Amino acid sequence: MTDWTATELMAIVMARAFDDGEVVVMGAVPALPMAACRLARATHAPNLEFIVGGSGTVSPEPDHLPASSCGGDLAPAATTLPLPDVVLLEGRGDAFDVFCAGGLQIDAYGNCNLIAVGDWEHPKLRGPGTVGLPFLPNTERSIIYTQSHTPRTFVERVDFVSGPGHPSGPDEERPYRKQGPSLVVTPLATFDFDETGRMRLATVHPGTTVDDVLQATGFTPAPGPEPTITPEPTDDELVTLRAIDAGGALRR
Amino acid sequence: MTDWTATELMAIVMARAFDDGEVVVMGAVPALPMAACRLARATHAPNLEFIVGGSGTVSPEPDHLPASSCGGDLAPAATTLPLPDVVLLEGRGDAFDVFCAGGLQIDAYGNCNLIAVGDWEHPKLRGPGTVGLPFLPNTERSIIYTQSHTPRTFVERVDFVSGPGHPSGPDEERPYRKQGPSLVVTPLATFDFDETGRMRLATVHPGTTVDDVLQATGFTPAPGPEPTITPEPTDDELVTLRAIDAGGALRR
Amino acid sequence: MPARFLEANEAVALIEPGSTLGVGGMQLAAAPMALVREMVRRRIPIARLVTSPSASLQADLPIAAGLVTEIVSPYVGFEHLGLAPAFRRAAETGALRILEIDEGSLTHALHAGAGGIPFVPCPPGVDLTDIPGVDRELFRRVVDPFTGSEHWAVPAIRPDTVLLACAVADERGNVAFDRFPFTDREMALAARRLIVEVEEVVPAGSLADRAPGTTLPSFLVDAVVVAPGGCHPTEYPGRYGRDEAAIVDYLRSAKDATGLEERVAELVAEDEDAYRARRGGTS
Amino acid sequence: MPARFLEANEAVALIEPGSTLGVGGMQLAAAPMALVREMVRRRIPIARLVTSPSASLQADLPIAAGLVTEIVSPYVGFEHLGLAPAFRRAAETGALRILEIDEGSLTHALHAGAGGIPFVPCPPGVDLTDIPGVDRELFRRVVDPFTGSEHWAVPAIRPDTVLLACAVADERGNVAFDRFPFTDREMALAARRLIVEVEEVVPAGSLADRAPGTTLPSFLVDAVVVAPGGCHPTEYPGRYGRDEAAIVDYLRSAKDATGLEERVAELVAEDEDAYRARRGGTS
Repeated sequence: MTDWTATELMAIVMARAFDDGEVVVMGAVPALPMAACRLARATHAPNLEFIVGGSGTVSPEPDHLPASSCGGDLAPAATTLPLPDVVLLEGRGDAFDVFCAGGLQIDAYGNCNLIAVGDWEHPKLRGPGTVGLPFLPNTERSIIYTQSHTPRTFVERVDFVSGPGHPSGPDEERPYRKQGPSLVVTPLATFDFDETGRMRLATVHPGTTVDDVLQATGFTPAPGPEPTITPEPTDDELVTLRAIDAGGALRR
Repeated sequence: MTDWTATELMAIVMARAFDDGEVVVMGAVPALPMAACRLARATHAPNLEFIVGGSGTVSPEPDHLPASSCGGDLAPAATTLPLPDVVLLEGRGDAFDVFCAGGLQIDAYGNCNLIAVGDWEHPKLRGPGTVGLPFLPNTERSIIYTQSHTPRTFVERVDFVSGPGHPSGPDEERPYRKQGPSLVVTPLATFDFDETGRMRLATVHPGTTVDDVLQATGFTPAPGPEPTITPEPTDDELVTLRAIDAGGALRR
Repeated sequence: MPARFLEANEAVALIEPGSTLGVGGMQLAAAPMALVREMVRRRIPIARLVTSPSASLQADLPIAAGLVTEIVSPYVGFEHLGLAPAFRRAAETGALRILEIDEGSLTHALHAGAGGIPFVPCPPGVDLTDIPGVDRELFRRVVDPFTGSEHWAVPAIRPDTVLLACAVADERGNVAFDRFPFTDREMALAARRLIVEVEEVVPAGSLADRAPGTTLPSFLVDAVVVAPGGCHPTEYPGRYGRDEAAIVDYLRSAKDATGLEERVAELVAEDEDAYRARRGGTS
Repeated sequence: MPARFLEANEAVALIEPGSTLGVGGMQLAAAPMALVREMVRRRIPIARLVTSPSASLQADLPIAAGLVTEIVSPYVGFEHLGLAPAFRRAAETGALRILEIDEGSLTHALHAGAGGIPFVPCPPGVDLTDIPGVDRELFRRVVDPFTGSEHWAVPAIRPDTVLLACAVADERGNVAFDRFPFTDREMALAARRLIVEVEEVVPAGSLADRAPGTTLPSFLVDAVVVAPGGCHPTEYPGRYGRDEAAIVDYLRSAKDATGLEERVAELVAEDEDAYRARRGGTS
């Protein structure tokens, strides 16, 4: 099969990045990370668990991919944590393995910004707010994803850190930080991070060139190994994903 | 009817002291205060609500008076608060009107001690511990009750304050204190408190003399109006109480 | 005392003009819109609006109506449907003071408010963001007396009045949530005054089998307003879905400031019954 | 990972000797006695025992067995049945270090432990008692950075291992409480390692209809031990009552220290199956 969408490929790439037994948390607009988690469970990670935003549902398996993180269609779920308990565990810092996050701006060190573009007091663009992104450093690692790969989204330095990434210099001490951002997934490419915490181009999606990606990125990624082509979805991955996404949320 | 027990009279005296619409909290061994609350609801205070200890049950109406505050026989109840919520509301300080409490020692200023008789480091008698008694000052008022009216229980000054009573001197500042202890109920008598916060004899139960009470009390109560005789249970009170106490918990 | 059953206009009259208001509901679910609409109709000014960790129309509509001076919220938006137009415009023009806060700090601040706890030191995370640095009102430094280490702290939050949507009330005014309580119970426990809109009323005793943590006893509830479908256009999870067309319509009207003003004027001109008739029945 | 189903002896082997142990259950209900008995049989020393706001035999038995060095508990006793004999004797002889704490401070300390919150300033009340004055380990003064006022504070508590009794586990190791969760969920969320005894196992998916706040997902549960009637002689509310005769018998045996020693020796000499056979079936 070759008629997959960029969003489907993103879900598949994220799914591959999960390990069996991990616990994943996600926030608003959960269709994409939820698809990735369910695909991982259906393939190589049957013991992966995921928590869907404000609902607190644990590994829900509805017959479609819900658009909202708090809707009644997040059912059935094996169990549900009250939201305040999810908040506690996010602060505790050893309960969750992967945080799936994004931002209006994402910078070269994996910092995310959901609050304000421009000056905070007089923003050019006011974002919705940060919700739980300050807890990013408390999960073992984070996966950053966005459907907007543009120079406005991918910037050298976010205007406001609302979701902490890697320390961007030796003066930044982050004593309890864990792995931090480990993977960035966009409709064009994937990035990982070098030992200084700076993003570098890992793979470009089929049909996209390295130049396309660099043009869409507002900073110069760190040098690294020659980017490879993102492996295409296998038939098995696509068939399984589309059974999960019966409503076609990732195909629009 | 005149064949009531001292415990039944205590329940009836406590019931009379509740006002309609009040919210009452109680701790371990709830039969007596629970009987009082249910009697009040059945008579003059239909809108009184009460919370039974660790169960968090709100105004349960089982067919008997449970001996434990955490048992499955505390049902049915209109609603149940999780215990951590009860703890929060006790701290908040404006949710509950009356706290029913007691102690191994109770002193002339209504301080209660459930922790240790003698020196704390080398106690003569180690009590079970204070549970929620430190929250006493956060309810609008408290009713102290005990089935042990002896000089060992009623002391001039508790050896350890685990449930705060009235300030016992001008140097004690208690800025957020409310009414504090307002009534003490024993098998022999009832006490109230004078304007300095010291206990004074209010009524003696039928068949008991003032001297009996003073002999059983390890401190000299504050002077006050001549004690009266505690009004006997009315037939209506006794019949209603015994319908609540079908198991005869207060008659043993 | 048992909660009083009031009409929406009587209930929102309990909100003191210029006080702090908490509004429940999370993302596009369980927003107490019948109460919020009535508040907007009566043009009750709110000095400080406190929301759940993620609010949508229950924050944006009062802001659109010009009623909100300050907001304490970790998120105002419409998830997959887009940004919050009035919130965004008010923030960008400086018409709204935003007290920046994150989900964790807000939840802990409400928990502290519920428990008489004066303030809460923040768990790790927010200290690595720019959030605590922008305003000293909600974030200050505190030293842990046990370890000597320094942390950000947030003060307890106790809204003067809280508006919530619950599933049902029994006849005595005990109320129950359905599937997702979100942080609505924390907000309820922190409230000085609590007004709840419910989908329906059930006989006394009907809530006895509900699990602890899914109900609130009547003595915590000041007023109950019966408002079937009152969360419209947000959903009540398990009872009715959200009306995405109505939300999209609201967002479209916001392309310019006058569009939103017209929406607010339309709302003010009708009562809740008329609103319900106009939107058609989702319940 | 899904929780592992273990035998009681395998599960308690996860408790590190000399570590901090939390035990759930409140008053005479839901004490995880099957696990506690097994711990006593294996004579696992506990440096610090943390209980619910009110414990009974789950604290007194390990103390009777001489396994407990320190205890953090607002109450150890048997309600209407009397004082806790081993706790009382150990306190009076100085054999046990008691870290005095009240229900509120303990609940908040566990909540803080669950949330990565370093410490919690206490709500009003405990400051008017003698409790904070007797030990600097659990209570220290802190200044509110927002108001300047001074408060007592307690540190976060995170037991190394927590033992709880739940009603059921599903096949994946998700667990559910029944009617009263007490503070067991707070203790579970604060645990570094969680061992749960359950009355029965139900098929995967069976807990989907349970309300939020009445379950714990399997990823928080390290081991599940199936132990029907395992709370004996305490009750599991709604499933079986307490065995008051057995409790009274325990309390009577404690009239002298050797009586309790004999009880502990009796327990150590038999396994849980033999115990269950001896006591007869309450479940």
